[in-house]
Amino acid sequence: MSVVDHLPILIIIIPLIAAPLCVLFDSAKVSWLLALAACIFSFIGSIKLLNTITASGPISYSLGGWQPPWGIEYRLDLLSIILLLLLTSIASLVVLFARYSVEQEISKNRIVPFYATLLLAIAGLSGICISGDVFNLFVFLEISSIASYTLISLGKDRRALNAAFKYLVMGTIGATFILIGIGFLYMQTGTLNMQDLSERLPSLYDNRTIRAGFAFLTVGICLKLALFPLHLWLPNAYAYAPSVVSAFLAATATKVAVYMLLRFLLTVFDFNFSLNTMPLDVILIALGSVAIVSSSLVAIFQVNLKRLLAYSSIAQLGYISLSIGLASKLGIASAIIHLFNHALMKGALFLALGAMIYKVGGAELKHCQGMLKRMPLTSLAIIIGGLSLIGIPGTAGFISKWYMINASLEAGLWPLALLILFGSLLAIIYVWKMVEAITLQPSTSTATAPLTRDEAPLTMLVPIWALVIANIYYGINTELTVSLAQRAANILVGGY
Amino acid sequence: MLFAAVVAIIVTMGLALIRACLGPTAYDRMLATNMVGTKAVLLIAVGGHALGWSGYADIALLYAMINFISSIAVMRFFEYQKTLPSQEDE
Amino acid sequence: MSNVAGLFNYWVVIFLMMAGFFVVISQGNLVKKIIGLSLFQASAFILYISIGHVSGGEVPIYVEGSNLYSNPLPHVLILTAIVVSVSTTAVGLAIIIRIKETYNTVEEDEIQIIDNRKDDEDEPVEEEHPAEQKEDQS
Amino acid sequence: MDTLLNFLSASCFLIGGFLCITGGVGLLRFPDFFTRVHAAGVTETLATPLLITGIILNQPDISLDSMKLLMIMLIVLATNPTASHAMTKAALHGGLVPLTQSKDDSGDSTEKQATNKKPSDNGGDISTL
Amino acid sequence: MDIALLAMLCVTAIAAIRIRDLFAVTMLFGIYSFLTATFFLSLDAIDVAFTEAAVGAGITTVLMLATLRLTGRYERKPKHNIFIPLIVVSITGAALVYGTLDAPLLGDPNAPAQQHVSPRYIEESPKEIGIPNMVTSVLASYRGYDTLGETFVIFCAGLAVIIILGIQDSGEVHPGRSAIGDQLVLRVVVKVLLPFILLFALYVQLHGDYGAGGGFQAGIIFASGFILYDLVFGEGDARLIVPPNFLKRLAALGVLLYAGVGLYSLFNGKAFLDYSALSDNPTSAQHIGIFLVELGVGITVFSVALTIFFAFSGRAQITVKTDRRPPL
Repeated sequence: MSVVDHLPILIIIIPLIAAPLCVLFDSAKVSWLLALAACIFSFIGSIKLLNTITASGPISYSLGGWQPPWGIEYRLDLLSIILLLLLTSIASLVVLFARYSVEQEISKNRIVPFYATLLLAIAGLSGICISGDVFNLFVFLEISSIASYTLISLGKDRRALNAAFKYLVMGTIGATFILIGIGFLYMQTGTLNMQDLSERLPSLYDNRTIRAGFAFLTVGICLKLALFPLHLWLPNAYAYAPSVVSAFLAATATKVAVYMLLRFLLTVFDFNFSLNTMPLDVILIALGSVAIVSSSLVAIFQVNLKRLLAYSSIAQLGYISLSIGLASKLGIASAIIHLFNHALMKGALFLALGAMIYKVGGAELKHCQGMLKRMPLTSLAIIIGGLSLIGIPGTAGFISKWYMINASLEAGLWPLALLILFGSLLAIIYVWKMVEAITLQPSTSTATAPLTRDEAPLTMLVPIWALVIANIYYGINTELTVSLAQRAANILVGGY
Repeated sequence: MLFAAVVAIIVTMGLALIRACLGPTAYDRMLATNMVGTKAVLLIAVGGHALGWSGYADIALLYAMINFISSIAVMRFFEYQKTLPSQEDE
Repeated sequence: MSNVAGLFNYWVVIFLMMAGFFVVISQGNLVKKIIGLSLFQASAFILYISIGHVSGGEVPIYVEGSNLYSNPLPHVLILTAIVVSVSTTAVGLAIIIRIKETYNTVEEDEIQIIDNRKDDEDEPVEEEHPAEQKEDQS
Repeated sequence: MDTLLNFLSASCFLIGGFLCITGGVGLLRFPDFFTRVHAAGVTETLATPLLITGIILNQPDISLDSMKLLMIMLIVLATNPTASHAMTKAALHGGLVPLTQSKDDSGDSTEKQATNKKPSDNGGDISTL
Repeated sequence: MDIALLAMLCVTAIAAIRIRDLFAVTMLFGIYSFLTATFFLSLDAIDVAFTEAAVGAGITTVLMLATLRLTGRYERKPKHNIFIPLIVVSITGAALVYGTLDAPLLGDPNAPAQQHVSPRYIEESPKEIGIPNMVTSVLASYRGYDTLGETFVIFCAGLAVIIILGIQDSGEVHPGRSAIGDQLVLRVVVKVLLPFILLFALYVQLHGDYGAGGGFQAGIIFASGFILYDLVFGEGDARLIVPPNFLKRLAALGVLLYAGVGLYSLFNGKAFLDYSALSDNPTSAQHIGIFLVELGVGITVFSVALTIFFAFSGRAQITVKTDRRPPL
C-alpha cells in the first residue's frame, strides 16, 4: 500500500496529531505553522481523493485492518468528498487568516491551546464526513462539539460565555438524542456500520423501534443543524465568538450537520422511507419556510453585523432543509449546491467582518461608516459576498437559488418558489443595510474612523479574496459544483 | 443466609437513601451518602459472591476508595462555604 | 405478562432519562442544568447496557468452558460515551465558573436580564429570543 | 470442618445483616446529626468486617479474591471511622449543636436547628452575590 | 435486586428534581452514580461499572462540588412555567416508550443485537487477540479507532479547561484553610492509604487484559489519588509534585503515543492501528499494541483529570480572594 491508499485516514489524523504537537512545542508561531501545514496537507489530500473517487467510485478503508462490520470503516463517496473539500479549503484559509486576528483577539497564553483546539475542531468535523460507522461518527461529533464550545467561549464579550453554555446544553441534548437513536438502531439490527445498516434496515421499516430511532436521530441532528425552532443557540454563538471562529463555524459546522442529515436520511435509511413513508418532507418544508421568513425578518432589525449574518445563516439553513424536503433528486442536488455555495459566501463575509474588527474594532453598523474609503478591498468583499447572499446573477448564490426554484417548480409547489423569491427580497433589505452603511454613510463620528486608507494585512486579504473569487467563479462556471452535486444526489437517492 | 444479608444491605441502603433525601442538614446528607457508598461496597461484595460474578472484588475495592474520596471532597468544599462568610464578619 | 416484565426495565430507564431531561430544560440554575444533563446521559447509558444484557450470560471475560456471555459491544460503546460525557461536564462546569465571575450569577433568568439590559443600551431594537420572552410573560 | 465454617459464615452474615439494619434504622430515626453519626459509624464498623469475614469463610479456598476482600475490609475500616470523625468535627465546626447541649430537649430541636441554620446560610449566599 | 436498585434510582432522580439545595443534589448525584454502577454490575457490565463509579461518583462529583463552592449553594425558585418542559418531556418519553414496544425483551439471547456482529467478538477474540477480557479486545483492537477518538475528546476537554479557566503555573501553597486540613487523623490515614491507591491504579492498568479495568480507569484512579492528597493537604502541595505545565505536555505525549502506534503500523504498510505490524506473532503483536495503547490512554486521562482538577481548585482561590476584596 502506498501513501495514496492511506490518504483517507491521513487527512483526518494529520490535523489530529498536529494538535498535541502544538501543545508540546508551546510556541504561537510554530502552532500557526503546524496548523496551516496540516490543513493544507488535508486540502491537497482531499483534491487527490476527489480525483480517485470521480474516476473509480467510493473508497473504503478498514481501520485497524479489521473488516467491517467488525472493525470501523472509513467510507468516502462523492458527498463526503465534497464536504471534505469544502472543510479543508475553508480551514486552510481560516488558519491563514487567523495569524493577526488571533493575536489581537485572544490573550497571549491562550494562543497555543487555541490553535490546538481549532485543529481538533477541524479534524472532528472532517472525521464526521468520512466515517462509515455510526458510533464513530458520534465520537467525532463530540470532538468537534467540545472544541467548538471552547472556541466560542473565547469571545471577548461576556455574552460569548453564555452563548457557549447554551450551545453546550443544546448540543449535548442533541448528541444524547443521536446516541439514543443509534442505540435503537443497534437494538434491532446488531450492527453499527452504515452500509450494513442500510442493508438490514429495509426489512425492518415497520418496526416501531426503528421508527423511534429515526425520529431521535432526526431531532438530534436538527438540534445541531439549528433548524428553526431549535436554532436559539446559534445567533449568539456566532455573534460573540472570535471572528476566526465565527467564520470557520458558520462556514462548516452547520454544513456538516446537513451532511449528517443527508447521510442518515438517504444512506442509512433510504429515500423512500425517510421522505415518503415518514412525514419528514412536510415537516422539513414547513420548518424551512418558517425559518426563511422569520429569520430574515429578524436579521433586518439587527445592528450587529455578525448577528445579522448569523440570522441569515438560519434562513439559509431553512432553504437547504426546504430543498431536502422537496424529496426529489433535483431538490437534494440543489441542497448540496447551496450547502457548498453558502459556505463560500458566509466564509467570505465573516472573514471580511473579521478584518473589519481587526482594523476598526467592532462589527456594528456604526463601525461601518466610512469603511469604503478606509478599507476598500474589504468593503468590496463584503459587498460582493452580500450580493451572492441575495442571489444576484453572476454570483454563486444565484446558481443555488435557481436550482432550488427549479426543484420546487418541478415538484409542482409554486408557492415555495415564490417564498424563495420573497426570502431573497428580504435578503436584499438586510444586505442593503450593510452596503448602505459601508458605502454611503460618511464618517460622522470623529473618534472612530480617520479617513486615511488603512487596509488589513495581506494574510487576511488573501483568504477573503480567495473566497470572494470562488463566489464569482462558481457563479459563472457552474460545471464543477452542479455536476458533482447532481451525481452525488443520484448516488444518494439511488442507494449507496 | 447470604440472601438474608443481601436483603438486609438493600434495606439499609434504602433507609440511608431516605435520610439523604430528607436531610435536614447537609451533614446528615453527607453521612447518609457515605453510608450508601459503604453499603454499595458491601452489596457488591456479598451480592457478587452470592451470584458468582467474576472480578467483583476489584469493583468493591474501587468503590471503597472512591467513596472515601468523595466524602472528603464533600467536606472539603463544604467547609469553605461555611467559614468564608463568618470570617468576613469578623 | 412476560412482555411487561421484559420491557419494564426499559420503561424505568426511560423514566429516569426523562427526569434528567426535565431538569435540563426546566431549571434555571446552570449548575443544576449540568447535573440534569449528567443524569440524562447516565440513564441513556443504562439503556445501552440493557440492550447488551443476556440473561444467564457471563461477564464478557473469557472463561474456559463457558459459552454464554453478555454482549461486549454495548459495553465498549458506553465506556466511550461515559468519557465523552465527563468531558462535556467538565467543560460545562468550567464555563459556569467563568459565567459566575463575569455575570456574578448562575441563574439563567438573571443572565438574560443582564444581557438584555446591555443590549438595550447598545442596540435599541433588539429581538432577543422571541420564544423565550413569550414564555416569560405567560 | 466444613460445617463449622459454614456455620461461622452464616452467623457472620446474620449478625452483620442485622447490624446493618439497625444502623439504617438508627440513621433514619435518631433525632439529631450526632446521634446519627453514632448509629451509622458504630454499626458500620462492626458490620463490614463481619460480612466480609463471612464471605471469606464461605469461599471454597483462599485465593486472590480473599486477599482483595481483606484489603477492602482494611480500607473500609480505615476510611469509615475517619470519615465519620472528620464529618463530626466539621459539623461541630460548622455550628451544629449536639442535642445534649441544647436546652430544648424536645424531639423537634433538629428541625429548629435546620431552620435556624438555613437563613444564615442563605444570608451568606446572598452577601457573596 | 434489580428492582430494588431501579426503585432507588427513581427515588434519587425525583429527589434530585425537587431539592433546591444544590449541595444535596450533588451528593444525590454521587449516590445515583453508585447505584447506576451497581446496576451495571448486575447487568454483567463490569468494565462499565468500574468506569461509572470512578467517573460519576469520583471525578464528576468532585468537579461539581468545586464549582458549587464558587457559584453558591442554593438555587432560586424557577419562575418559568413548567408546563412547556413537561409537555416536551412527555412527548419525548412517549416516543421512547413507543420505540420500546417492539424492542426485544431484556436478556433475550436471540435479540438482533446479540446476533450479528458481536458473536464474532465473543467467539473469536480470545483466539485472535489472545486476551480473555473481550471488552478490552473490542475497545483497544476491533474498535481501537473509537478509543483514539475518545482519547482526543479527553485531550480536548483538558485544552478546553486550560483555555477557559487557565491554570496557575507556580504552586501557590495555601495551607489548610478548611477544618479538614487540620485534622491529624485524616492526614495520617490518607498518608497510609495513598500508596495503596496508586498501587491499585497500576494494577488496574496492567490487569485490564484479564479483568475489569484498563487505561482509562487506571488514569482516573491514579489522578484521584493525587486529588485526595490535594484535598487533605491543602492546595498547592500536589501541584509542586506534578506541575501543571508538565501535565499539559504529558497529556499531549499520551495522545501521541496512541496515534504513534497507529502511524507506525501505517508506515509499515498496514492499515492505521493494525497492530500486526508490531510483531511477527499475531497474538503477541496484539498484546503489545493493546499495552501501548492503554498506556497512552492512561497517561492522557491521568494528566487531563489532574489538570482539570487543578484548574478548578486554583480558580477557587482566585475568586475567593477577589470576592473578599471589596468589603476590606
